Amino acid sequence: MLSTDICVRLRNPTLLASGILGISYPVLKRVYEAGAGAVISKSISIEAREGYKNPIIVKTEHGWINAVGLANPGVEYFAKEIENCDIPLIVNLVGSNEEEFGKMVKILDNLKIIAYEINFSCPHVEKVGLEIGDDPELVYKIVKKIRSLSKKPIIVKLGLGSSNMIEIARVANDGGADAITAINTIRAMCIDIDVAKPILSNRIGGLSGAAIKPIAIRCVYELSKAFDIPIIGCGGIKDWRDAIEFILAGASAVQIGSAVSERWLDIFNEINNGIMQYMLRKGYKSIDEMIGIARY
Amino acid sequence: MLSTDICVRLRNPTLLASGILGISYPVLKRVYEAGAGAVISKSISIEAREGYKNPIIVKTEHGWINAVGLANPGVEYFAKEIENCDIPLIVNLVGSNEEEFGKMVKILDNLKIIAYEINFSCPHVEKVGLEIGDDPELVYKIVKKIRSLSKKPIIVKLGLGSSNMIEIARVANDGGADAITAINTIRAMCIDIDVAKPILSNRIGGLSGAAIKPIAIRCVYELSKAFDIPIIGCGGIKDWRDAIEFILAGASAVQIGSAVSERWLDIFNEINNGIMQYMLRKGYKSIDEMIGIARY
Amino acid sequence: MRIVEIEDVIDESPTIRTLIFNDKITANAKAGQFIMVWLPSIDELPMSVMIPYKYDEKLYAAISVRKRGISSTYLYSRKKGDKIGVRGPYGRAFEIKSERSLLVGGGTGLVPLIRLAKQNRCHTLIMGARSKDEVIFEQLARSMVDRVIVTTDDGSYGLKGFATDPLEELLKEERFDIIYTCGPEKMMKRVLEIANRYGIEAEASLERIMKCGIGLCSSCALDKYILCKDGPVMKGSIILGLEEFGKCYRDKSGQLKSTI
Amino acid sequence: MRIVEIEDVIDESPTIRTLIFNDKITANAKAGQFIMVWLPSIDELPMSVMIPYKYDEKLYAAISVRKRGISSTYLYSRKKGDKIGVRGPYGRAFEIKSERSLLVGGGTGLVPLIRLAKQNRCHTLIMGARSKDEVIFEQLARSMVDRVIVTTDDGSYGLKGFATDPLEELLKEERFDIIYTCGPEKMMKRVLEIANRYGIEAEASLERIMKCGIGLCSSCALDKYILCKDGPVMKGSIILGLEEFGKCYRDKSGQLKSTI
Ligand SMILES: Cc1cc2nc3c(=O)[nH]c(=O)nc-3n(C[C@H](O)[C@H](O)[C@H](O)COP(=O)(O)OP(=O)(O)OC[C@H]3O[C@@H](n4cnc5c(N)ncnc54)[C@H](O)[C@@H]3O)c2cc1C
Ligand SMILES: Cc1cc2nc3c(=O)[nH]c(=O)nc-3n(C[C@H](O)[C@H](O)[C@H](O)COP(=O)(O)OP(=O)(O)OC[C@H]3O[C@@H](n4cnc5c(N)ncnc54)[C@H](O)[C@@H]3O)c2cc1C
Ligand SMILES: Cc1cc2nc3c(=O)[nH]c(=O)nc-3n(C[C@H](O)[C@H](O)[C@H](O)COP(=O)(O)O)c2cc1C
Ligand SMILES: Cc1cc2nc3c(=O)[nH]c(=O)nc-3n(C[C@H](O)[C@H](O)[C@H](O)COP(=O)(O)O)c2cc1C
Ligand code: FES
Ligand code: FES
Repeated sequence: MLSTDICVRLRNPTLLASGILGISYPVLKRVYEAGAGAVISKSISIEAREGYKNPIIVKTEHGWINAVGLANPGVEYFAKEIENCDIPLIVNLVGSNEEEFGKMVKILDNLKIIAYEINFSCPHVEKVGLEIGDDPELVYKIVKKIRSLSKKPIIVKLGLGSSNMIEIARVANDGGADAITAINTIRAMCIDIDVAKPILSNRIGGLSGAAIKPIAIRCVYELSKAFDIPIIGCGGIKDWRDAIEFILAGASAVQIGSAVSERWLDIFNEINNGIMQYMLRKGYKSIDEMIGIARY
Repeated sequence: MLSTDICVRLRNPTLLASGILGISYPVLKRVYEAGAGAVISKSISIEAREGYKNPIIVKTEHGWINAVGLANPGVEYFAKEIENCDIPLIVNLVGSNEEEFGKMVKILDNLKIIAYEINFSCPHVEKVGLEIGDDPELVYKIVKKIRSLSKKPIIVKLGLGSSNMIEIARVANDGGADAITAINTIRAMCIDIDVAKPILSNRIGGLSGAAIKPIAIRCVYELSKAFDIPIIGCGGIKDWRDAIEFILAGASAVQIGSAVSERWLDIFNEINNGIMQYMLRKGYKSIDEMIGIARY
Repeated sequence: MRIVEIEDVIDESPTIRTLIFNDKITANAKAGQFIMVWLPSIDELPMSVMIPYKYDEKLYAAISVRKRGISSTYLYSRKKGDKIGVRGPYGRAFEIKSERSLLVGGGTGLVPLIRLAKQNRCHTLIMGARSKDEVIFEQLARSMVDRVIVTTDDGSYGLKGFATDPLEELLKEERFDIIYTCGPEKMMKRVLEIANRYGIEAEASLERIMKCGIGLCSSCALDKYILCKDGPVMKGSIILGLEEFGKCYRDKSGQLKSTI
Repeated sequence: MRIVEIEDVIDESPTIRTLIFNDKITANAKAGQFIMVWLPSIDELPMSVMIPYKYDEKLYAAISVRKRGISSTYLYSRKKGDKIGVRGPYGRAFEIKSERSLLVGGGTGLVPLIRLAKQNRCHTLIMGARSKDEVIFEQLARSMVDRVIVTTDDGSYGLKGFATDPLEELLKEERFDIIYTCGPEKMMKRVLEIANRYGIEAEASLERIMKCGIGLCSSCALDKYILCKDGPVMKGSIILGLEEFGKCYRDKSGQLKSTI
């Protein structure tokens, strides 16, 4: 009843968002066992990255702002970390150009991972993420390169950059992307007025949590109107109501990020149960029937 | 102690944001008398606009989403509305091209208004606002045109569009803009999951309120680092703490929008008092001393 | 936005119906406050809060709608089981005084007065209608108010004439401490002028176009007042000093248009 | 983030200082929980919550920091009147049991044990230090715990040897229901193994790199556990089954590095 399709069939529509508990395989496996439909790794880069100095996150009134700085063990190490992967794992990749992505895919493609998610939208690290995602030509080249090297589904993860999201989605789609995740965090900042300093060591970070949900809903709505490929909604989901809102807006599945911090790993089962109750109440038999119906 | 400069000296740094109570002169005057440092009109267009059908606003968990549709009586009518203006009033203008702006400025320029604010950032009306604000060439032409017709300060109001805010600010500055307001609402949507429909008649609207504050703080910070002209902060301010955060980020003044709905007209005095207490506690003698100090 | 189901529909007249729904928050509304009623995909309209007849007043509320244009007719046609959205209650209510009060209302303007009479003992209610057909809430009113006087323009029921006719007569003979009124603006104007003439405190619940309902859009501006915040109920003494009252209103673009 | 002012500084040893501040929320921390301490423009570090000595325990809390690298040395050097930021308390605390308990700690690992002893009657505390200089909290401990045993590696004070030496001796002779430990990972490992051997329940408060402190970044991952959420206090029976405990930790990039 809860199963859904994002170019690969999932047992339910709730995914662990990238960057949340996504570095250690035993932890990823535990999250899957706790109820997630699939799990996504932290963004992996060609070399290991320590990330920014602390503080890397600050809770604001209605969300969180983080600048982890893409800390990750690098692709070679991570390939070993997940070599015995036996869960539906999507590996999220970040890089600066098509060569880097090509190298990473070559290292990973023989592993039992179910898809790639390409982070075109990290808002707080230079020369990767959004800076790439704002360049249509580069997005096209990168997706095309990965497509040429792998048969696995490619999901592109978009955010609010200095470009038109629909246009970037279009070139990604042209390059061979199979699905779109929207959205990543939004560039933001928090200053403590008592000490008159930005809190994050990187000063600027990305806003996640309830604050960004209405923006993410709008993006999913616009993308799902414009494209026929699956859209994966992400941004501010903390309960089944939020998840349903994304599905009605046009999402085939949803990702849960910062809210994991508050509800912990039960959140996946809680949301899935809530969705199921809603479907029973409304008479829906499959997630499919609900996707995008707020459009009509 | 509270006076500040945004190319024109104001008695205090709290302005009424555009679109809030900004159509009737008696109401604008009342807001000024209630304590605002200056008031800004609703966006005025060349022709009268009825705006969208209801619902035009919806309260979400952490903000509001509105799609008023730029309802306004048109420039000729509004010029009569404010003909006896004797308060510091800034007229906000919206239009599609430099001719429209030129016509409006000619009609308004003899009135006793203290500045123009150009809305390059309304996120939910086609062919005006953001669609213009995303086009650097057009922004340049419009500001240049107004500059050629008027000696009054020109404030450009920017938002999160599909372009680089710093670049748009730069061309506006090149064209002759004297100050920048950041930010307008952010394109967003709210779907009611019970009836499975978007709530706003226009489906998509602009998110305001506390949700967008961290994003607005970041924009003010980036703009004030990049430019020497006054930045006016706007987005999610509901108390003196928020106002101070904007000032520390680099704002010379702030605008209060949706929060007026909750604290009503007392909000201006409340925020001004709070700022004054803070200054006394911290030993600041003028707003000037505080502007942008979180940058260092 | 709260989605509620219509649980009962009551025909009040050939053009007015009362829709009853379960909503604790609206049930708490004070007399004179209004809610914004969302008709998904159609419109959103301000409506005064009505009492829920036999339903539990702590849990239920109602609206009484007259079919006029497209949206009100759509709302009027909602049936038991249909869903509408509500937000609010908003605005300033009647100030309740435990004194000898006189209520004067017409049409759906009676709605807040009925709620007032329910929440507070009221002495006399004068209700005006065009004709017998359009007399509403009479039974209800009689069960709550000490004295009810009905007028019809055409004399087809009750006294012939306007609601303001018996008002003058009563004031000549009896002492009242406060007058509450709601109905067509012209009627309210006359009521307030009469009250003023007799030196009696008065409050009226006014109407203007309401878009946001929460003091942001200024579509409900009336002179320097914002009706959804400073009203809809305002003091007669203030209202009579307004330039726009009884003369003009702001249209959807914000231009002042004559009400005549 | 809550900004607090340091109101008192206490030298515990040549390298360890206790900083006391007023913060109701931290004052409510359970023994074993930690806070994230923000040093504006410098860093943010996890710190166990200490008791505030003579200050009101309902309003005050403290941290005891050893100067090591740049950030901890910066924190160590804060003076009365300086401001730091705190968030939390976070994590799983010691489970308080009203049984005969044995505490074994070393260095700043004594911090959560001191808080535990304050909140709950504890029978015996064994505290280990390298030398006499580094013995901390002794007076404090003696005022709260029935019996305090001090060991130093070099024998310059108390018993010569490691804290685990008297532990074995005691367990041979006396009955304890639970052992709580915090300190260097090697020490904790030995304590847990001994507890296990004697069939006694045990809990240990562990350390890993903590960036977010709230279960998001996974920098504190230890096998399948996330220490800021599932810990820092974990059950001995679980800890002893972990592959990484006592052997390796994740560095800032997430790579497993040997602790030896
Ligand atoms: C405080 C208040 C309380 C009210 N209480 C009641 C009540 O209890 N019962 C009742 O029947 N009516 C009430 N009204 C009037 C009601 O809101 C509508 O104005 C009326 O029903 C006419 O609606 P319509 O769609 O048929 O209008 P039309 O005459 O067809 O007008 C055209 C369009 O204008 C818009 N419109 C018209 N009036 C308003 C308005 N006041 N605010 C916003 N948009 C409007 C609608 O979009 C409408 O579709 C109240 C109005 C106010 C301001
Ligand atoms: C739950 C918990 C409780 C703790 N309680 C105490 C206590 O009560 N007293 C005490 O003195 N110490 C405590 N620590 C250790 C403390 O957080 C630091 O690790 C220690 O002070 C070393 O800091 P440094 O900056 O001198 O490190 P260095 O050895 O100089 O390390 C280099 C950098 O790595 C980072 N770093 C080092 N350790 C950590 C860490 N654990 N988490 C995040 N970043 C780190 C810092 O940015 C540091 O600047 C605790 C640690 C944890 C996890
Ligand atoms: C601490 C943290 C780290 C994140 N790291 C990544 C990352 O490495 N790659 C990525 O694509 N997104 C990353 N994100 C973004 C999330 O995957 C998600 O898009 C965003 O947080 C919005 O969802 P939420 O509101 O549910 O948190 C991170 C978010 C947080 C809070
Ligand atoms: C109901 C409403 C109407 C608005 N109308 C306008 C407008 O006409 N022109 C404009 O430039 N901004 C308009 N705005 C945006 C505000 O001026 C302000 O930039 C935004 O709401 C963010 O500030 P806030 O969070 O304090 O509300 C409007 C906002 C609201 C809520
Ligand atoms: S209806 Fe918008 S201000 Fe009153
Ligand atoms: S410190 Fe980030 S998950 Fe524990």
